[in-house]
Amino acid sequence: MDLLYFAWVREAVGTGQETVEPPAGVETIAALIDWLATRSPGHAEAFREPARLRAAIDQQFVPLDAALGSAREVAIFPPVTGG
Amino acid sequence: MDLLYFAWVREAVGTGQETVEPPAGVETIAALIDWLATRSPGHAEAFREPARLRAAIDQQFVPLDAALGSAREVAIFPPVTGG
Amino acid sequence: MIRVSVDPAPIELAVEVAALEARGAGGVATFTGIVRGDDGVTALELEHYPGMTEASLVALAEAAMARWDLLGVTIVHRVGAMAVGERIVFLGTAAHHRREALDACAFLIDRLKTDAPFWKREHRGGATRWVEARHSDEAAAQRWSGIGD
Amino acid sequence: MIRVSVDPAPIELAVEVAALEARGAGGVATFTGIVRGDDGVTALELEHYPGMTEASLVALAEAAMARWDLLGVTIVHRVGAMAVGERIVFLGTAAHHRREALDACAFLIDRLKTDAPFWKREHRGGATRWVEARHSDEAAAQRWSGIGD
Repeated sequence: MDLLYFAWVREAVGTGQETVEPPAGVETIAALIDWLATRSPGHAEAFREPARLRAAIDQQFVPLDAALGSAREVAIFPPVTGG
Repeated sequence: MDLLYFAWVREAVGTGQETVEPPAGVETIAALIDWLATRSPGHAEAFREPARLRAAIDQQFVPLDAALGSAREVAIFPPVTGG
Repeated sequence: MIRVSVDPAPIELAVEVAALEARGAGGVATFTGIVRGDDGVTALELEHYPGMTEASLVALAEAAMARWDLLGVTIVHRVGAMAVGERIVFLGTAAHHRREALDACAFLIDRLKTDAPFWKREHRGGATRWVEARHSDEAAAQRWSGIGD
Repeated sequence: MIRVSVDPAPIELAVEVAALEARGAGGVATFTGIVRGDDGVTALELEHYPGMTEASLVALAEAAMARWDLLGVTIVHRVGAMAVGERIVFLGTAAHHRREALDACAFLIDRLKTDAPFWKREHRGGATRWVEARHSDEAAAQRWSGIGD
């Protein structure tokens, strides 16, 4: 699964992109976030407060309780601030 | 009293400006319109249907039943169509 | 800052927008009215009431400044003869908040339609016709009636 | 006609407006967002999600075309580094009726704020700070929810 990070999530993790294979049982964005938080101190910093995070699956915004299903690309980022 | 006419009112009267001295008893815009209609065939054409006319006294829009008072400049014209 | 202009020269949109953008606002909203060529119209003429026109546009701009938190209001109305595709009117507002800029811009065009002494005459080849006022314009202007107006 | 652009180059407002005016509409409404220098901000950076950004702006433009009778929708968003006073975003709509153009323009900016993956970082001298999303933006976007949307 390809992961993309943006804004301060990207900065905290230390990269904008990584490929991971989450273990069985990680079936939602929320579970993915909890699992990612365990991968490094930077990940822990980025994923400590899921309420501050938003996500997209295959370039569509989804709520954090969305099932990963057969997602190819998952993006995690702060609430958007364009315009 | 200076009168100004615009758009098709001006064209029907044949001038955009004239100075008149209405007789005693002509105390409102509506009465002025009725009196003006008697002044020439062009005036009659212009002032035949008061419902199609709007007016301003000293450059402020007023309803047709407004008193002329001490008006210096009275304008009569169709409903505005700018913008 | 209020800028009002009634001018037979073509409207210089880029210049007007640049002046609004220079007000230091976060947002600029504009509305531009353009001479439509459909319906057989070949040209348009705008007559107005010199003196009252400018005063009514300044009053309109001041009403917008009083009602919304604006850094700038621009109203430019062309008069005289103009061709299809040319700009008739430009309204622009500058504000820190987008809602203020957009609402004020809508207010300006709705009110200008009923409150400023302009009259349009359409040319269709050799024929001319004074444009009739529309009841929908009265209704649109009424939308903005109320306290503080 | 829909035009969407996400570009690090400065936004050419006159070019964008001219393209909308050329659609033959009676009115063109625009909203331009500008980098504000108050509050100590010296520069702004815009990060985005390539691919998803363009798709979300096209979807937004299509939603506006479906909801209002429009002849053209333009959405241009700048990305990368920009200075105070420069344009961040330009939204423009062309329509026969002013209400359609103005409402659609307000819709575009409200929805863009919540529906397009951009992130702003402010520079204040040497310090940088990611801008926090505002609840008022969510509320503004909700205003447009409903049937046919």
